[in-house]
This record gives sequence, C-alpha cells and structure tokens, in this order.
Amino acid sequence: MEIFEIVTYFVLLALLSTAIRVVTTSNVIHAAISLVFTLALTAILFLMLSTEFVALVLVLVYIGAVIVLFLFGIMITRAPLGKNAELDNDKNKKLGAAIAGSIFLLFSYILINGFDGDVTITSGSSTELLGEILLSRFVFPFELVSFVLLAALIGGITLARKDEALIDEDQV
Amino acid sequence: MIVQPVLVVAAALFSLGIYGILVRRNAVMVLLSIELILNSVNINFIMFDTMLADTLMQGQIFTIFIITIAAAEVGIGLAIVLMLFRNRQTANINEFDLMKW
Amino acid sequence: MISYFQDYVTIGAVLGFGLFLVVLLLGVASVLRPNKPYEEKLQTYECGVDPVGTGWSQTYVRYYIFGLLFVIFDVEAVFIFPWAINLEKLGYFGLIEMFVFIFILLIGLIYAIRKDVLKWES
Amino acid sequence: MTEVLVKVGFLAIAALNGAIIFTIMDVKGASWMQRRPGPLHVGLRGFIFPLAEILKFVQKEDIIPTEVDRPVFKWAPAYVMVSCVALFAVVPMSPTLVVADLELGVFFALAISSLGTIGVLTAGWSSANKYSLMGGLRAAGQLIAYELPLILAVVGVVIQAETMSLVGIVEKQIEWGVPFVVGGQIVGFLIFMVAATAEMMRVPFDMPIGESELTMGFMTEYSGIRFLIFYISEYMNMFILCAIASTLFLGGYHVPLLPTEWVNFYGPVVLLTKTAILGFILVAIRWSQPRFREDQLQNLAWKILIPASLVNILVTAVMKVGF
Amino acid sequence: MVNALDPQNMNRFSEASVSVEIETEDMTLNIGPQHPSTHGVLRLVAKVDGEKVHDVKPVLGYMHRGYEKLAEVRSYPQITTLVNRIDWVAGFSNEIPFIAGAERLMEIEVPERAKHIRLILTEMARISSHFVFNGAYALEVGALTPIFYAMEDRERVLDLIESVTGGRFHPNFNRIGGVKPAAGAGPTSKKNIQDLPAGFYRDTKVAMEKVIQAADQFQNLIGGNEVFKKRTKNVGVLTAETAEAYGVSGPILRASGVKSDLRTQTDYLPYDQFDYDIPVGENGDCYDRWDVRVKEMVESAKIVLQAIDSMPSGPLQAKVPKVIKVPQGRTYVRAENPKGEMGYYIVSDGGLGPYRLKVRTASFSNVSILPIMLEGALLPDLIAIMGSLDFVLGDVDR
Amino acid sequence: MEEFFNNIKESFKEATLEFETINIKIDSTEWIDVHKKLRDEFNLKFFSWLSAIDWDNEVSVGEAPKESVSPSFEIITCLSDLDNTNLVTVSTSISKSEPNINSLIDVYAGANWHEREAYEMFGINFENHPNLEKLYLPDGYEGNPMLKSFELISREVKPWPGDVDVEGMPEESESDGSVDG
Amino acid sequence: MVKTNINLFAEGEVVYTDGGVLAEFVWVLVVLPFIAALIITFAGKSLPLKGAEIALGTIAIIFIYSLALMYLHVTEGVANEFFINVGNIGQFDIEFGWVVDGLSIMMYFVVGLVALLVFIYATNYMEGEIRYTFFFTSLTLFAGSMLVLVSSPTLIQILIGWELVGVCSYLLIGHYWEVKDNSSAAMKAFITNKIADVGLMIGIIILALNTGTMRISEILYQATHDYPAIKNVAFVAGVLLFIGAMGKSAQFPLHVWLPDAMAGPTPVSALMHAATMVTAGVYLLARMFPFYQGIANEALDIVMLFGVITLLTAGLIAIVQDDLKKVLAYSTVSQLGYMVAAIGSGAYTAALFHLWTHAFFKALLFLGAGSVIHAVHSNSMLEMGGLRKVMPKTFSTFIIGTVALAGLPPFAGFFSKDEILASFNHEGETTFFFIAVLGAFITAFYMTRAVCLTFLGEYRGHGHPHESDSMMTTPLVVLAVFAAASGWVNIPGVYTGFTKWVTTRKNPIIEYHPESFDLFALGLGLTAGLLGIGLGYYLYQLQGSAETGDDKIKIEPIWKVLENKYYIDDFYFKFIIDPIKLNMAKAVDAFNTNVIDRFVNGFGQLASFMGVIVYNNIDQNGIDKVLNMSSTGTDSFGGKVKLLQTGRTQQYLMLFLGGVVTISLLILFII
Repeated sequence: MEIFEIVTYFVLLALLSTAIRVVTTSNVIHAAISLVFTLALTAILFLMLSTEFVALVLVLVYIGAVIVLFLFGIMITRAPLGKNAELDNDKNKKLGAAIAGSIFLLFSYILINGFDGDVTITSGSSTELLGEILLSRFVFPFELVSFVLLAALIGGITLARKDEALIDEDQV
Repeated sequence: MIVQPVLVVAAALFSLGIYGILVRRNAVMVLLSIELILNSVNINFIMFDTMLADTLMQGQIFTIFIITIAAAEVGIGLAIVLMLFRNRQTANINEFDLMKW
Repeated sequence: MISYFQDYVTIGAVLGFGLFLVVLLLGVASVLRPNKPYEEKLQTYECGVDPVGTGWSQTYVRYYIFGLLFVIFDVEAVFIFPWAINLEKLGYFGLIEMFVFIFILLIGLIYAIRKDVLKWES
Repeated sequence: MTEVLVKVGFLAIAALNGAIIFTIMDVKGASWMQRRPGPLHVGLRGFIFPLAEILKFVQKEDIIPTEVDRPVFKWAPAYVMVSCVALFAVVPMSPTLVVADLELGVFFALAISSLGTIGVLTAGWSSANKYSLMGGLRAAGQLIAYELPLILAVVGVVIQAETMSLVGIVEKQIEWGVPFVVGGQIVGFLIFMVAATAEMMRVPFDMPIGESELTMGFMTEYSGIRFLIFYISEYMNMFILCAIASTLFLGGYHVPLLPTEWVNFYGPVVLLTKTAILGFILVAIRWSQPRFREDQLQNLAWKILIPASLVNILVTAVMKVGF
Repeated sequence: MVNALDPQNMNRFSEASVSVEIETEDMTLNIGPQHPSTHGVLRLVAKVDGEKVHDVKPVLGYMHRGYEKLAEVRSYPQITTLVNRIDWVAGFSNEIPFIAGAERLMEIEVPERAKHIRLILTEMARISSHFVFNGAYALEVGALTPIFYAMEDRERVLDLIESVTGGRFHPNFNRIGGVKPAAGAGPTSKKNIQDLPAGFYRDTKVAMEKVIQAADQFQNLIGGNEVFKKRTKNVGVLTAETAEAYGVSGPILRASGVKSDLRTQTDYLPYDQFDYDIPVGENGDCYDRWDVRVKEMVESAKIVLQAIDSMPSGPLQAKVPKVIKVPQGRTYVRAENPKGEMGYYIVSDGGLGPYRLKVRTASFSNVSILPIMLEGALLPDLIAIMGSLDFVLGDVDR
Repeated sequence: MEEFFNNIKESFKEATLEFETINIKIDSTEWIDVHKKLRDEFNLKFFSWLSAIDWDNEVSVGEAPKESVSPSFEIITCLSDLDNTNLVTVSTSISKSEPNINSLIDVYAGANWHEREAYEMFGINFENHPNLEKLYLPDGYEGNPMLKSFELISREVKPWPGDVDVEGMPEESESDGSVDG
Repeated sequence: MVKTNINLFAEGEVVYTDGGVLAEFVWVLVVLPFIAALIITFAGKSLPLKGAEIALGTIAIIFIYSLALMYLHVTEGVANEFFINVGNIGQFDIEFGWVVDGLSIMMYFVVGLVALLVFIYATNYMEGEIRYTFFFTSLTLFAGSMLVLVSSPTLIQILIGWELVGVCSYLLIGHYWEVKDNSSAAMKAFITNKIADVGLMIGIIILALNTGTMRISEILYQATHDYPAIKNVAFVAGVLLFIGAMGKSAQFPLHVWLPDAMAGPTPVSALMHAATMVTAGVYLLARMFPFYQGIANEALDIVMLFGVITLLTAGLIAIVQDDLKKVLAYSTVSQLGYMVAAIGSGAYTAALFHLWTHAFFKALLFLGAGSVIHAVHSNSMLEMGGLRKVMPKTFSTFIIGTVALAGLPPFAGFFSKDEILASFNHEGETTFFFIAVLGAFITAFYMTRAVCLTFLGEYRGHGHPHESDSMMTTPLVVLAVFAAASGWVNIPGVYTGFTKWVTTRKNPIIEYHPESFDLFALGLGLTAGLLGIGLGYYLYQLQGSAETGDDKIKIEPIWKVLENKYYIDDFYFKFIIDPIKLNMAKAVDAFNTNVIDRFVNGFGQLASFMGVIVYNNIDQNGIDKVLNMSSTGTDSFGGKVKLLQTGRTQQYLMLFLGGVVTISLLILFII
C-alpha cells in the first residue's frame, strides 16, 4: 500500500495549502473557491478512507449547495471584484496567529500522543448498513434534524425577508 | 500509518479556521472559516471511524449530522449577515458592536 | 487494488481526462488564435455605453432564499437515499419516519410559500 | 492500470461523440424545423458543421476584458466541463461496458452534476458585467431549483430498484420485464425530464442565457475557445442527462424481448437509440417553445415539481412497502 | 418604562418600522443602444433591484436624422423620398399621409385607380410590418423558430411590392397626384402605360391566401402556446385612459379596447368601399397587442383581395403642374399606419417646399408610455412589453 | 362634424373649420384652461401631438415667408376624439424673447416628450415641466436646431442641386407642366 | 383504578389511586398547546379571530381537563407518574413523562383557570395591537411550557420546561421590542434567569450524578431513605436548586428582572409574572420538599432567610412606586418571598396554599390594573385617580383583590397568609415572624395607596376613561369570586381539603406544619393589615394625596433608597458588569502589549514564537505578569483599554480562546 500513502500525503498537503489560501487570500471569491477545493480534497480523503457515502454527501451538500449559498451571500453583500485590502483585521493578525498556532500545537500534541493505529481498507463501507443504522438506532436525532432544518429555514426566511413586509403584515 | 498525519492536518485545519475567524473582517469570510473548523471535525470523525472499523458507523453518521447542522448554520448565519448588511450597508464585522454593553 | 479503489481511480482518471480536454482545447486555441487586444475591445459590454455605476454587483435577496431552500432540501435528499434502499427492511416503521420527516420539511416549504418569499410580483 | 486507460479512452470517444452527435442533432433539427438551408445541405449534408464550428471558435480571439477577475474568469468554463465529463463515468452501456459501476452510482451522478452551478455562478460574477451577473444568478437559481426535483425524482427509482448502482437499476428493470417508466415511475420520469431540461438550460428554461434580455447571460463576456467550452459542455450535459434518464427510467441498455446474453453487443446501440430519442424530443421542444419567465420557472420548481416529487416518493414507498 | 398603548408610542413604533426599511442602492442597467431586443438603437436606462425594474428612462436620439429641419430645404417631391425612410419596416405607408396632405392643399383629385393601388400597397406594407413584429416578438419571448417563418412569408409580400414599385423597403412610388407606373410592368410609352406588372392579381391572390394561412398558423402555434400565454397574458396591461392621454395609437390602442381606426374615420384612402373588421382587444396586455396585430393581418389581406377584385380602370395620375408649388395654407393629414397614427402637419407659404413640416409618428408617442408601463415590471417582462409596442427607431427619432 | 364645429364655435368664437380640421387660436394665458375644457367638455381625450413653428422673416434655411410675418413662436397642439373624426388643432403665439408657456402635462400626460422636443428644438420653456431635458441631442449640444436662424451646415457648404434646377425654368410649369395619367 | 394506601404523618392513612385513563392521557395537556402554537403560527393570520380562537380553544380544553382531574383528585385522590424513554446519555436514561398527583393537579388547575381567563381578557385587550397573532402563539407556547414544567417527573424535563418558560417570558416581555427599553427588559429578565439557571443546572447534574437517576421520585426516595450518596451533596444541591428557584421566583437579590418585566403586555404580567411562571421556583422547592426536609435541612434556613429578606425589601420598594404595574410587581416579589419563606420554615402546605390563593388575586389585580391602563393609556398612577365612578366593575373587583392581598377575612389572602405567619410562629422564628407581620402591614399599606391614587380622588390624566367591555370584565368577576372564596378550601378546623390534596403524592411529605388557628398570629396579622389599610387611607385619602397624586409623607433618605431599589441595579453595574469589562479588558490588553507584542518583536517567526510562549509559561514569567496586571487593575495601560471595549465579537472570542489556550497549556504542561 505504498502508493496509497503517497497519495494520502499528497492529498493532505494539497488540503492544507488550499485551506491556508482560504484564510489568507485577499479576494473574497477566491477564498470561497479555495474552500471548494478544500472540500473536494476532503471528499477525496473520505473516499480513500472508504467512507464513500459521506464523501458524496460532502460533495452534494457542501460543494453543491452550501458554497452556492456562500457565493450568493458574497454577491449580495457586494464584495468588490478583485483584491480587497481591507479584508483582514490587521490588528488581530498577530494575536490571532498566536492563538491559532498554540491551538494547533496543543491539538497536534494531544492527537499524536493519544492516537496511533493503522487502517486497512478492504472495501467501501456499506451505505445500506448506514441507512439501516441511521433509521433505527439514530432515529431520534434523525427526526430532530428535520426540526433543526425547519427552524433554519424559517429563521433564514424571516431574517432575509425584507423587513417592511414583516411589519406591514403584522400590524393587523 | 496515515492516521497521525490525517489527524494533524485536521488540527491544522481547525487552527486555520480559528485564525480566519479571529482575523477576517468580512462576516462572510468568518463563516467560511467556521466551515473549515467543521470540516476538520468531520475529518477526525471519519478517520476514527475507519481506524476503529466501527460496526455502528457512528463516525459517519455523526459526520452526516454535522454536515446537516453546518448547512443549517450557514443558512442562518448568512441570513444574519444579510440583515446586518441591509441595515448597515456593510459586511464588516468591526461595524457591528451590538454586543457592547 | 480492490475494486472499490479501482472504480474511484477510474473516475479520477475521467476527471483528469476532462481537465486534459480543457487544457487541450485551450492549448490548440492559443496556437491558432490571433491576439490583438486594444482598450476598447477589452471593455466590459454594456450595450455600447460605458459601464455605469459602482454598485454593479447588487443582487436580489430572493436568490439567497432560493439557495437556503435548496440547501435544506438537499440535506433532506441526503437522508432520503439511505432510506430508499432500505425501505423493504425498515417496513412501515421507516415509512412513517420518513413521512414525518418529509412532512416537517414540507411545512417549511409551505411557510416559504405562504410568506410570499417565492413570489416575484410586488 | 491498463484497464483504467482503456476505459478512459472509451469514455473520451463516447463523451466527445455524444456531444458532437447532439450538436448535429440540434442544429439539423433547427434547420429542419426552421426551413433553414444551411446545416441541412451544406458540407456533406451538414454533417461537418460541428467541426467547422469548433474550428471557427478555436481560431477566434480569446478576449479577456480588463475588469474581470482573471483566474476565476479563465477557469470557470473548465469547472463546468469537468463536472460534465465526470458524469459519463457511471453510465453503463452494458453490464460490463461501464467505466465505473459504483455502488452509489446515481448518488454520485447527482452529486457531481450539482457542481456545475459554481462554475456558472463564478463565470457570471467574475465577468464584471451586469448582464453576466444577472445571467449567472439566474442560472444558479435555476440550477439549484431544478437540482432538487431531479434528485427527488430519482428516489422513486431507487426505492423500486433497492440499489443506487446504475447497473443494478437496469438489471432490476430487466428482471421486472418492463422499464420503470411503465412500472410506476411515469410521474418521476416526467419530473426528471423537465428538471433535466432546466438543468441543461435549454428552451423553455433558457433564461440564464436569454439572449433577448441578457444578450448571452453569464457567457456574455466569453469569446473564442472559452465560449466553445461552455458550448460543448451544454451538449455533453444534454447527452449525459438523456443517457441517465434512459438508464433510470427507460430500461437502459436493454429492451424487452431481446436476449440478455447478447447485451454486450446491442447494449450501446440500444442505449444510444434511447438517448437519441430523448434528445430529439428536447431538440423539438427547443425549437418550438418560447421561454418562461424567471418567476414562472421558480414557481414551477418550488410549487409544483418539488411537492409532486415528494408525493411521488411517498406513493412509491407506500406501494413498495404495502404490496 | 414605556407604555406601548400610548398613542405617542405607537407613533414611535411606526417610525421604527420606517427606519428598518432598506435603502438599497439600485443597480443601473443600460439596455441598449446595442442590445438584441431594442429594435435599433433605443437605450433604456433602467434602475433594477435584482430582476425587478424600478424606474426606466428611455434615451432617444441615436437615430435622430432631423427630417423636420431637412424638409424645410427640400421640395415636396424630394420630401417624398425622404419620409419613406421614417418607418422602414413599412416604408410605403409613410408616404401616403404626406402626399395626401400636399394634394389636399393643392386641391388635386387623385384618380380612383391610383388610390386603389396606394391602398393595396399600404395594406401590403402593413402586412409585412406585422410579419416582422410577429417573428421578432416571438423571438423576444424566447421562441426562435417563428421569425424564420415570418420572414419567409413576408418575402412574398415584399416581392409583390417590389414588382410594383421597384423597391422593397423604400418604394418612393407615390407622386403628387397619383402613382408612378409600375416598375416591373414592362416598356411604357405615353400611349400604353402598364400600371401593374403582369400576373400581379394572380400572385397577389395567392400571396394573400398564404398570409391568411400564416396568420392562422401564428394564432395556433404562437397564440395557442401555453408558455407564450403565460409570458404575455396580464403582462404590461395598458388601460385605455392612459393610452389616450399619451396619444398612443394604432394596434396598441385597439388592444386596450378602444375601437379607433383612422382608416374608417378619415378618407385619405377609399377604405369605405371595403368590408373588413377592426379587431379590438380586451385587456390591453401584451397578448392582446399581439393578437390584434395578427388579426389585422387577416383583415388587411381581405381588404387587398377585395381591392383587387374591384380595381377600377383609369389614369394613374391627375393633372399636376410640372413645378409643384403648394398654395399657402396649412393642413394636418393623418393615416392609420401599421404602428399607429402617422400624420404630417404641413405649413406652406406657397413656396416649393413647406415652411414647416411637423412629422407626427406613431412610435414616438407609443414609446413615451414605456416608463409607466415598465415600472415595477420584471426584467423579462420589460422585454416582452417593449417588444409588444412594436416600434421602429426611425419612427421614434425621425 | 358640423354639429361639433357649432358646439366649438359657441365656446370659441374664432374657431375655423378648414380641411376637416377645426383650428382654434387662443391667447397663451388661457393655454391650460382651454385644453382642460376641450378635454372634459368636448371629449377630446386623444392627445396627438404638440409642436411649434418659428415665424421669422430673416432665415438662414429654407425660404423666407412670402408675406412678412411678425416674429413669434406659434405653438400648436393637435387633439382628437377617438369615436369619430373630430380633429382640433389649438394654437397660440408667444414672443420669441420670452418663450415661456405653461406645460400641458397635467392635462395630457403625453405632452411630456412633445414638450421636451419643442424645448430642445426651439428653446421654448415649458413651465412646471418635471424634467425639461434634451430628448434627442447629445450632451453638450448647443443651439436649437429647428429655429430658422439655426444654420444647416451642409446646406451652407453645398446647396441642394435640385433647388436650383427647378428655379431655372419657372415659365414652363404653367404651360406644359402636367403629366398625362 | 388501583388503590394504594400510604401512611401520612399527620392525617393518618391516605388513599390514592393511579388515576386511570384520565391520568394516562395527561400528556395531551402538554402536547396540545404546542400543536396549537404551530397551527396559529402557520394558519393564524387567515383565521377570523387571527388565531385567538385556537389559543382559547386549547386553553379551554386544558381547563376542562384539569377540572376533571381536580374532581377526580378531590373525590379519589390521584398519585401516579408515567415515563417515556427517548434515549440515553451514558448511564442516564433520558426520560420524559408526566406526573399526576395533588401538587401537579393543583398547578394544572391554576394554570388552566388563570390562563383561560387571561386569554379571554387578552383577546379584547390586545385587539388591534402589533403582532396580535404572534402574541397568542407565544402565550399558548407559554401555557405548554408551563405544563411541561409542572408535569415533569424527571429533572431533565424540569430543566427543559424551565428554559422553555424562560424563552416564552423573553418573547412576551419583549413584545413591543421596537422600544429599546422593552427589549432590554426582556434581555435583563433572560440574563438574570440564566444566571440562576446555572445554579439549577449544576444542582441537577450533581443530584443526577450522585443518585444515578433523573427521576424525581427516585431521588426523593433515596433522600428519604438515607442513601449515603445523596446525603453527601444534599446541602450543596439544595442550595443550587434554590438558586435556580430564586431566579424564576424573583428572590432577592435576583428579583431585579421582575419589575422590569412589566414592560410586557398586561395579560402577560398577569399570567406569567404574577400567577404561574414566577411560582415555578416555589413549585420546584415544593416538588423537592421531601428532599429538603429529609436531608437538606440546612439549606432550608437559607431559603427562609432569602424569602424573608425578599418579602420585606420588595414590599418597601412597592410603597414608593408610581407605576401601578410596578407596585403590583414588587408586591408579587414580596408575596413570593412569603411563599419561599414558608417553604423554608417547613410549611409545605402553607406555601402552596399561598401560591394557590395568590395566583387568583394577583391575576385579578393585574387584570384590573390592565383594565385601568387600557382606559387611561398610562401606567403612572399620577395620571389616574377618580376612576371609581367611571369604572365601577373594575373598581369593585380590584377592591376585592386588594383586601384579599391585604389579608382581611374572609377573603383568600387572609387564610393563606395567616397560615404562613402561624407556621413561623410555630417554628419559633420570632424575628422572621415579626418581619412577616411587618410585611403584612406594608402590603396593606401600599395596596391602599394604590387604590387611593388610582380609584379615589379626582381624575388627573388626559382623555376620557371608560369601563372596559365585558370580555375584559368577565374574567375580573370570575377571578374576584376565586379571590374571595379560594381560601375556604383550607380553613383549619373547618375543612382542610387543600392539605390533603397537595400532600397526596408518591413521595409522602413526612412532616409538615399541622394546621390550626394560631390566634396570636391571626390577631397580629389581622391587626397589621387593618393598620396598614387605615394608615394608607388616612395618608392618601384623608390627607388628600388622592387628589394631587403626591406622597404627602416622604422620609427623604429612605425614600431615595427605596426609589433606587436599594441601588441593587447600580451595584450590579458598578461592581459586577463594569469591573469584568474593564479589568478583563485591561488584563488582556496588558497580555497583548507585554507578552505577545514583545514576542513578536523579539522573534517574528511563528514557530520560534510559539516555543517562547511555552517556554515563558514554564518560566511562569508571562503568567505572573498577567496575574499582576489583572489584579492591580488601574495603571498606566488605561490609554489602550478603549480598544477592547468595542463590543466586537472577534475580540471577545479572542479573549475566550486565549484563555482556553492558556488554561490548556497550563494543565497540559505545568500542572
């Protein structure tokens, strides 16, 4: 499985570099597109870890839908075309980097010391089984999810709707 | 063999997300950074799921739930940003100091 | 190589082929095409007038709501598929679960319709 | 590794030929319906027309306006095309003639097909042009609105087939003896085709391009080769969606009464025939219908197709469990 | 604590609600001058909020050719060649009211045969104009095919016009006092004037039957199309009152339910000899405007067929002075052109050319209602409404 | 028509009927009132057009009027009735030094563009007009082209040939000027 | 129905049943309002009464059901509980369910009755108001949440109900959110409650961890059977639960939110902030009473102490309030103090009895006040006066409420207050007894003041007040009947049915104060009440205050303290909110300037830079500095402090994360 590891390292490296680009680029759209690549690489990583269904869910929901929502958001908030010099809080940069760095070190320390193991992948994990577990053992969270989504939908609509409509309607 | 590198990269993604949240001035960018954090969590879950060969697939199921919740979160988060943008004509979170007591 | 990886490596190769196709077309074109830019040619098209206004990127909030609805229902679809292939096993229990699930999200759609966010006319 | 290369080679031929065949079909259909002499008679009875088209675009200057966001602008067409090409991988021509028979075949196809949205949206945005932006937004709004009925219409098939593998779905139809469109998925099929037409951005759902309003929509600023990439992608998309529809609903590479042991031989022919019939219907619709308005389009998706597809799912599920 | 029931506080609430309202900066979108669906070089400066149009400001003048000024330095025959370039889609129709005005001032009685020929050609011009409209309008709402059929059918009519006048778009066929001999009529001498080309009657009959067929086809294939109906019904409704106040005329006015047709109301051409209907719409929406025009084509074809059957014989020209000088006086002659009321207000001081020539064109008034009709419309509706007004920029700008 | 003319005649003594058109000459001060009256009482709801004539004896373009006229702007509106053939033109004169007149927009909304046209072509100032801007001419264009005093450059540079030709043989026209029909 | 016998300490043997089918379907009560709220949200606006009819119908069903339960309970005696397992966290079963016993049935009845009347009242009162439908949604939601709370057989459900009630309260207080005061009042209520909720939450977690169960009945069983695990934490848990109760029941010093909560519409004040929601704390204490009594006795002293402080201080503030609703609000706080003090003194029945009577007469007073406010369009008593003539019905019912509150016989308040006084006397808490008597005097005094200023004298406001219509007065009359008669269910020596009701439960009350007329307490209480009324009438009516609206007597310093509510709010701002803000800001700024900037300047490179942080941490140099900075407070870094007071989320997050990282590093590498 030599090639498997090489590919994994390659994917991880690419993942890291796109993620860095997400938080450092001074162009809003570029950041969103970099996130697309981050997510796509994550999906590839998931595929390599045999979790086929989750990888495709990531593509379908995240890249296909959430990013589109992000792009809408970016366009509605009129992000300027091209570089935006004022995208970062320069004052926060040092402290932010320090905190993020220490969190990274902390996590790496814990993770490296805490976990070690190896993976052997013999086949893709079964979606059928996943569905069965999801709808039997996790049925309560599953139904709750619908409520969360409903709440998100109603909340989002209420927030994004034009306020005048809200007030007109409610002044019965 | 690949467990530790994956986990470290996930940690790196997490801290990059934190960095983005702390440093970015555009509210949409902050939300983007939150996605990075959630993604790093997803990677961890999947890694552990595969590593432990969990018969209950809890790692995968949790990841699906996280993706779901993240979708809802982005929906609401962006809606809030839009509302703020409509009222203030900017998405710069420095302008929003409603938390000021 | 197990068949699982075989399949996805193939798909990766297909993606590579798509990219190759794009690059090929671009490459062929870059050899063949002329390149004589001048200022007016490189101007953005706005019906022959100089592009007007700064707030050019203004967008309907409505699109955002469509996006939101899409995200929500997309997630719903994610949950429906594992259910659909297990329907026989889950039986009536699964059926009722999914009924409830879909019903709740339909409430969201009805809410959106009732709040007129899907309506365009003023 | 060889197998992979063979498959990709096979796919390369299929994808390009599919696009070219559909281009010819569209153009010839147009000239036939519009009584235009050009592509019906000129140059080997119009059959080298696509070649001329490609040659023309390749030779054209690739103008990139100064205002645009260059990297995004340049790569947006690639994004659309790659997502189209990847779809070809899962369509089976026969049980063995398939590039990758994934367990999650349908799901994969749907996931990948949702990627094009980003390409279109970024193309519209990065052009720094109001028409492009509006076109891009319309396109994105339309793609996401019709992605849902597309996905949900497939669920009915998945329920009946109990698998997401495309080969599995076809085998199930062979087992049943009738394609799913006859076996209870007629509503699903209609929803799928309407949604697929909208996904292809073809008449009557072509407002993102809507040349009488937005000149050329999100492609306004594109010229030369990059425009061609969009153009080819459109036909590839048309081909592949028709092929998927044939596979899911029309029995794919098999027709009843033909012996299954010869399926490797007649499979591709059968599938292509079915695809071509669906494609011809799309061509006929394209050249005979006006386009909807943006709000009518969205209403159709949200108020009719999505509820209808949800009901379709539930009805199918009840039938499945109940009988 | 604030008591919410206090009337003053209620005011505060309402103020609060006002302040929540968003002041979005609308996007200014230029539609035209170089846009596929502005029929020339009209420019609309539209303020849009997303897809919704808030405000439209038409900008004219890209085609202004100063006909009124030019007319002051031209003699009357020269002006005839000038004015048929105003509405180039129906070139012939432009000449009629001008010639009629000059003849009226000079008190010339035009021979009946000439009048009939003028009438036939005017109606053919109307048919060809409506063909163009039909094809273009379908194109504007997104149907790509009808324009090919419309153009093909128009070709027959244009061929007929060409065979008579020698010109397809700018016939320049009228003379003060009558019409000139037909172009395709073969050798002419003082003794033997071939006024119409050989086979004209037969060809016309065939062509007009085709026109009626084509109109029927349009009614079925375009008018019966559900998508087309959705796009045009109840879109851009224009009430009769608004239309009258703005001087909107022609098919647009009739689509709003006003039965106003100058062909029956004035006698610039002998329309009273024929039997035809005046199609009138009900709602004044885009569909009605389209429908009225299609029905008009049929009526025009009927008129032509009748005119051919009742074609009187006689001279083509009345006696007119060689040098045309129009006596002092003023008159306004208007005619029902394909686009609406077209009229010339001729002020003559007895010279070779008019002292002042006011050209009243239909499209100018018709286009002036655009800002009102487009307010609050969606962008696709903007195109549908604009197209349904069927204007030609030459007719707007002059 | 006759009946209608008589009705008009009762209100406007100076109205004349010529070529089936009723002409009413009024004073510029009653401009709005007369139109209102015509619209409301005589049912002339259809606003056809509005324009002006520059009466001037010394001209640089065209021919000078045969009889001398008093220099003034004559403003004409043409109104009609949708149901029958009544056609009315209303005209008034205003001085060239102070070309001011009230805008008709409140009476006939359609007067808007016609007035703008007259404004840019003649320089007539329509009071109370909401946006009296140029309609046709490009930004920065100076002058009012339809004034007789405005030079038509091409005319100056190159006189119209036909004009001269016709002027050359005036006598013929009387004797043998007709063409047989 | 299965009958069970248990031994009660005082009454001998009590017989109760499992309640049969009626008890099995109590869940309908809980679920119904939520469904109704959903329906109102989606379909409310299109209905003829804009959703009010659904709310009313729901509450009517609840009321009728609770009436049936009440009847069953009075005749048979019911005690039963039901559980539904919905999942588990570790070893804990997450269970929901419903409990049907005397305590909960009493609460169902109170909630059902008061809510029904308030809803009827509100349909008229809120007519034409902004967000009418939304109002009924929230109100219905509240009813449901309250029922979730009172029906809960498990701690986790109590917590959920607790939070739901808090959310509804937030929504309703902030009903007129366009005015900033109102939204900040809602915020204040929410935050104050949240602080208290932390106590509750920790208490619940402690109890659950030590008993291994979330079921209240099992915890109480363990408590009464001397299980060692729970005994160890009894005091702590008891106090923590009480802190939770303090928040909801507005006990000193967490009472500050309740008066401000009067920003909500008056029906809300009547239903939530007088009758039902604020009694949640008392209910919790009562529900857990066997636990307190059995093993957390020390905690009861604290409970009593706070209760007594509350009843006195709040009563004093009520004297100086000019806002009619605030007088009633402080009165509510004061009466809640009575209840809590009674619980603290071990008088389980007395506390609940007061809860029962108080719910009716305080709701009556609030609705009466609402009627007045509706008529004069002002809250201030300075703009009222002389309304006796124009609003006779309101006046007469208000008077009944007042005398019930002042504790004159034979109105409800007399019996319940007397029982509390008697129990103090019985317990030998002489000081508290006299304070409570003083409280009774104060209560009578300020209520008389309120009546005089509102109804007597001359009208001082603007506009023309008029009697409210029957939709509003009918509830007043019904409540007046209850305010008069609800005390008769527990007259010692005559009929003590109420005691029997509320003690009929799965976990018997081992010991409680037996009822009997304590003539000393009775006489003293009655005298205090009469004195208060007399003094009030003298000062405000006879001295003519009612004419002018002024307070004739004012002892300036005391008045000032009272008017400023003992400066508690100011205290919070000055000593809690500001210091946290300022000093934290300073500390972090110092950290930024001294630690981070120095490192950045010194090293620049991220890797080495992180190394140095760790190094310095080990060295304790940086930490020392930080600690010094934060403790010294004011010093030369003041100039940069402004930067951190921005209210920006990012900076707060940065502080938070910085803290987390520091602590984690400390834990990982140093400790």
